[in-house]
Amino acid sequence: MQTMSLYEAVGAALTEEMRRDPTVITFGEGVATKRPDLVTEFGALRVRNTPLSEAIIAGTAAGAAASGLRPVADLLFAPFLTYAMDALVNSAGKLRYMSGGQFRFPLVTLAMTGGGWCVGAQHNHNVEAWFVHSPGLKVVMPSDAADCKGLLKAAIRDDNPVMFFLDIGLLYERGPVPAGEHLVPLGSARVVQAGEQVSLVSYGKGVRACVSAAELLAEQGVSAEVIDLRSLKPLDERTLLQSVSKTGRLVVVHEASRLCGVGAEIAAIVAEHAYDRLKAPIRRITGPDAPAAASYVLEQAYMPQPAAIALAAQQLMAAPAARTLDKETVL
Amino acid sequence: MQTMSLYEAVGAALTEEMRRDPTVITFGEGVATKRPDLVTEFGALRVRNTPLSEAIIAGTAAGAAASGLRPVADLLFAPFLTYAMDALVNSAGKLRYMSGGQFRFPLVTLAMTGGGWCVGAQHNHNVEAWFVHSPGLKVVMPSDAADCKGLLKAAIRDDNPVMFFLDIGLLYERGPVPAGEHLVPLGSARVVQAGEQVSLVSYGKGVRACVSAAELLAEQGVSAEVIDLRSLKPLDERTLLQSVSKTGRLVVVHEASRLCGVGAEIAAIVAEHAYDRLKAPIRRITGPDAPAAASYVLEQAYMPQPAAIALAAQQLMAAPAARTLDKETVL
Amino acid sequence: MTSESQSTDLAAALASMALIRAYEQKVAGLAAAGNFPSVCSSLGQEASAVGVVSMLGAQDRILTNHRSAGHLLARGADPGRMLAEVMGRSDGYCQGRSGSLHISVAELGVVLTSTIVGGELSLATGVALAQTMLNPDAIVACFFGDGAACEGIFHESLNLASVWNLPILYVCENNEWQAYVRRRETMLTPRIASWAQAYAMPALSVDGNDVEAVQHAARDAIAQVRATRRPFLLETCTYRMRGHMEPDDPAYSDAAELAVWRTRDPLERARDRLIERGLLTSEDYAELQAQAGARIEAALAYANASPWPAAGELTDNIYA
Amino acid sequence: MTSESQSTDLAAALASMALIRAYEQKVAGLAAAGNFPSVCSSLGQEASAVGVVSMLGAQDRILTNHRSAGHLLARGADPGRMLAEVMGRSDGYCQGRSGSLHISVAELGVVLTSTIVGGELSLATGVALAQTMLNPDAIVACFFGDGAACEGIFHESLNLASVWNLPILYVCENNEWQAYVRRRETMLTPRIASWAQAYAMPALSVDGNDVEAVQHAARDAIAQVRATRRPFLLETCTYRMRGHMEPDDPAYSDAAELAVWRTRDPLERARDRLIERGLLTSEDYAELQAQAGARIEAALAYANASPWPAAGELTDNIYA
Ligand SMILES: Cc1ncc(C[n+]2csc(CCOP(=O)(O)OP(=O)(O)O)c2C)c(N)n1
Ligand SMILES: Cc1ncc(C[n+]2csc(CCOP(=O)(O)OP(=O)(O)O)c2C)c(N)n1
Ligand SMILES: [Mg+2]
Ligand SMILES: [Mg+2]
Repeated sequence: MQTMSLYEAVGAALTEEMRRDPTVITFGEGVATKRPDLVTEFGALRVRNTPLSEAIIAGTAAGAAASGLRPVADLLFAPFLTYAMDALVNSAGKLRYMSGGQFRFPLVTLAMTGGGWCVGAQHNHNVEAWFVHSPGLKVVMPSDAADCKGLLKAAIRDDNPVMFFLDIGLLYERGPVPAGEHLVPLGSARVVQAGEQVSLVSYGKGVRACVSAAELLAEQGVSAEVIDLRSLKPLDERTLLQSVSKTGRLVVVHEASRLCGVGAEIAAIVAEHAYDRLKAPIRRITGPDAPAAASYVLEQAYMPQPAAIALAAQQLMAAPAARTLDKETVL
Repeated sequence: MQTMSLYEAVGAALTEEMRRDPTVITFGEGVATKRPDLVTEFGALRVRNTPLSEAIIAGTAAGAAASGLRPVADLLFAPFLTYAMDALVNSAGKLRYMSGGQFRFPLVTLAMTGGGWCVGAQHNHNVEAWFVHSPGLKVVMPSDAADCKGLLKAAIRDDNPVMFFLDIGLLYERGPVPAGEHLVPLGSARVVQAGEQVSLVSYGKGVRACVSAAELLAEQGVSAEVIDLRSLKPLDERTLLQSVSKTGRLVVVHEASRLCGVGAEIAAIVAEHAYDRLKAPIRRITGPDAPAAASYVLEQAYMPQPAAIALAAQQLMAAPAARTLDKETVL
Repeated sequence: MTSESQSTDLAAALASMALIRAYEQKVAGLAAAGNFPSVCSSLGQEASAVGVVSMLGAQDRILTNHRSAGHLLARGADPGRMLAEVMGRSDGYCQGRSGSLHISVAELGVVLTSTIVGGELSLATGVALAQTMLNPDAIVACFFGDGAACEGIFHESLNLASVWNLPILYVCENNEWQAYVRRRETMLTPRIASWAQAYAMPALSVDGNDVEAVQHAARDAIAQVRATRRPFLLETCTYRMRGHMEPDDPAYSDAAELAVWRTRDPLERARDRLIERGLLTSEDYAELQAQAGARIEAALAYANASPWPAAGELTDNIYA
Repeated sequence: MTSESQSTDLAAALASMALIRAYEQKVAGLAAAGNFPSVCSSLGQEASAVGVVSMLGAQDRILTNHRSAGHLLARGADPGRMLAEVMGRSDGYCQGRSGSLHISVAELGVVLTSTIVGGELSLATGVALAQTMLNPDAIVACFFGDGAACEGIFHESLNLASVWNLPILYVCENNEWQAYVRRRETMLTPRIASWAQAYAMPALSVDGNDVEAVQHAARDAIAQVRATRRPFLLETCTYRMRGHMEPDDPAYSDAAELAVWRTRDPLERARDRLIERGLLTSEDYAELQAQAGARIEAALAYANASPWPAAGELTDNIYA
């Protein structure tokens, strides 16, 4: 299998989908400059640089998507989405519904997110939960190159607007990627590693932290299951609930701020639908409710660390298991 | 006590605070036209109409706040905030932190939200959770005129950016309002009605639905406690956890979409910190993950209804209480 | 042929304007009577809508906004389905989901109507880009207000359209009001057409209450857009004769200015000109009005008979 | 006196430019060597920064962006605290929270620096509004790039500033690049100054590599803003001599164009003019460069010695 970075996986997915379907186009600030291969193969009309105007980039993508094209718009860093919210939320997310189904919006928005480059909170801000909260959108965030390619290809083929977040810290990490028709359906989580006693659920680079935490836990004799959500909307509730039903313990992990984040949603789903399988409180290990600092030291401290995840899991192992034991005795 | 609508309560709070503090100013699209009394008393420099330019309205408010003024910017309907996100999220929410504390942003952003006017999803979209998720902001949403005045006065005096949401369905509802120095501190929930068996937690017009649901439940012999969060950030976790610790059952109610909404956060907090007091799953009764339709029938169906809340509570009463009973027996 | 210019038949334009007028008068009456949704009326702005829309080809696309009834009716929309939409009924063009503020009629090429001021400007570039790739005969007409011109998206949209050579006829309906704010409180230049210079875009201001003038300007502008595949900004100078939203709220309106603009009524001007030319009699005009009125009455009956959507359909059509 | 114009001493300007040059060269070297944060270099644009900033009064406010080192040093910022900030250390102006992209120094009136392109344009109006109410002697200088001029907020900011009579000197540093995109790919007019007409705002383009020309233009513009309490758009025409971000990536740069602009180096032009006027010798210049270099070396030593923030401070200064 070929090895490539997530950045290259994006290029591979774009190339394959643009070959397959002449309505796929891509544009953004510097897209043509940074992906000259695409310009060479597909021409300057399908691969474009844009002015520095995020709002019209997103609006153009939405308008084009509703008119028969499949645009992939690169909006660079997630905080720049603040300029593009109307087109994404009010147009792409709502106008299908509001028109009684007259339009569809097969568009993909790329944005980089998260820590790793010491560039501070106006480049590093994880806002995926905003879009999970907004109707009509899909939200995806891969944790490795293979998923990146497979999810992006699926996103481009999807008839709905997909927010595709790239974790900055992973962007140049290389990994094996299947060639050709490798599709990862939106809405399917991946059990990265099976385990029995606690479920560690995350996405993006949080997955790696969970895998490291699982190693720490294994050393301590605790069997952890690691789940990579991959798609935050639609969310694979089934895989989530199956895991927690088995383990009875849940630690949700993400770099985004805690309040109203994806971890809150995961916790709420479990507290509603797997309540009677829980053996301990639900724990969230997330970024703090703070802007991200540029300073390396603080940026590191901001991100969920394996040790903290493992500690949280250990605390759950020690939690009032009494309750569940009783129940198990009775039921 | 005087009786007034929430709309009038906003005017009363503005008048009192502008009298008290000459740095308080207010502007927005039509603010001067719609509040001629303020123009008469405070002059055209402190009460301004603006061009139709939400981004610069919010940016101007943020810049002025950091420079010694206390602006109250009216952005009309919540979906229009999509144009103003950079100034609110990237500037007002972050630049204090990112500058090492060099600036503060005493600014209030007003926005109407929710159903009631049959104007559809580009006017009716509850996005308060976006701002709860974003660092550095406060988020407030009153459920009656008295709180509206008291919270707005507190928000204007607060040295931080406050998103102040007005529930459209309540805007012209009248209620008693204390005259003069009536302040409701941000971050304090209100126990609207005490109860023993289930906690109904909400804000905005969801509070009224909860009160009605509590009446239905009382008829069925169930004692419900109703909590009005009032301030979504900071959130009064103490009042929340006290209530759930007492009742052991929680139904969270809001009109905003379910996924990553405030209800998810409430559920997650309780699942973490009051897990061992829970006697049943946590239920959310929320707006669907859909844009709001204009049609009266669909708009009504969108909003949480008392009957649905009461039914959810009843289901919790019937839920696997076994588990908790066991625990109570043992502990 | 798609790229031929449409005829500028004044009598047909007057009939179209009369239908819009009858529609808006009926809606205003219903709203004043209460228990009717809020509506942004285009009453008094009929010449701008008819003048531009009548010059477009069937293959062209139209984007409009909250004040859309004129554009829709001029394009041939059924007033019954429009009223049903306003009233939130199943037979509305958007199955009652839109209500009055964002009526799209894809089958007529009226697409992606948004009530977010500037929404049409944000989407028009993409619609036009798709036409250049998939439907190269078509151009896009994008209607927006003087208020929308103050939004940042105006700047971004016109700039991109110019840089990318997009075939868009931007139509700024300058009606001197932006909801509760006067246009002159919001900008220092009298004409928005002058703003097109920054984008090296041709532009023209036209008397927006003279339907013939609008037709001629639109015909030429459309021909230019078709020929050059480049954008054009046409400003139709008109006046908002009613409050921002029905029911009318005259509290903040300018009676003197209204009186002046009443003398410029687009229907009366077209009528008088046709009478002068011996092409119409007063009786003909009365008949035309009566026909328009009758059509709107029938439309209202249709809308009233249309069923409400079922609550069970609440989450239909979110995803494709 | 605050409203008096500042002196246009060319020798002082050259010294200021030499300090900026030394700073940017040092940073470029550190970044090229690796293990140093990314930095947007203002190397080659020194005349724009010094020319404008040297004409402002102490009471005036400055807003800048990601490419701010020139503005900060021209204003008298300590290169040690700047480097400490770039390196994420506690003694940085923002305690290491900002890093290189958004350095504010409130004590020098450099406020609300944002790296969101257009952020400065969004905030400048509010800063200016506050000055008119609280500090009426002061004006605001707002630096932004040709790229920022493409953002919608440019349009909204300039329009509001004009309608509200805000005392803002908008300074568009047109360096022909917008990250990885050429300016001419993004607009059809060669000069952004021409865009001010839409806002009835006076404007001027000036050779941005001639520090005297910039000083004279800025002095006059500032005087006009002070006198009229109205905004002015000054465009400084210059060139980005390095990649978008250090370490430099010359892959997409235009070697021919770079060569032309190298002949317009602002320091060399000021040096040659001073030598011509008999006010400087080559030795003086070498000495000046040496002093600047020494200051930057000392600054780097200071920054290197500055402690990292403690992880426990992670959530300080979120709320006031
Ligand atoms: C972004 C946004 N801001 C504010 C509004 C509220 N609003 C609806 S129409 C309108 C006035 C629009 O003025 P203009 O563009 O001139 O169009 P007109 O109504 O005069 O036809 C306003 C302020 C909105 N719908 N969207
Ligand atoms: C809203 C936004 N979009 C994109 C970026 C990424 N970015 C940073 S600087 C820059 C180029 C800015 O160009 P210009 O305004 O001309 O300033 P210059 O860098 O040339 O000084 C870009 C695209 C950003 N920081 N913010
Ligand atoms: Mg108008
Ligand atoms: Mg530039």
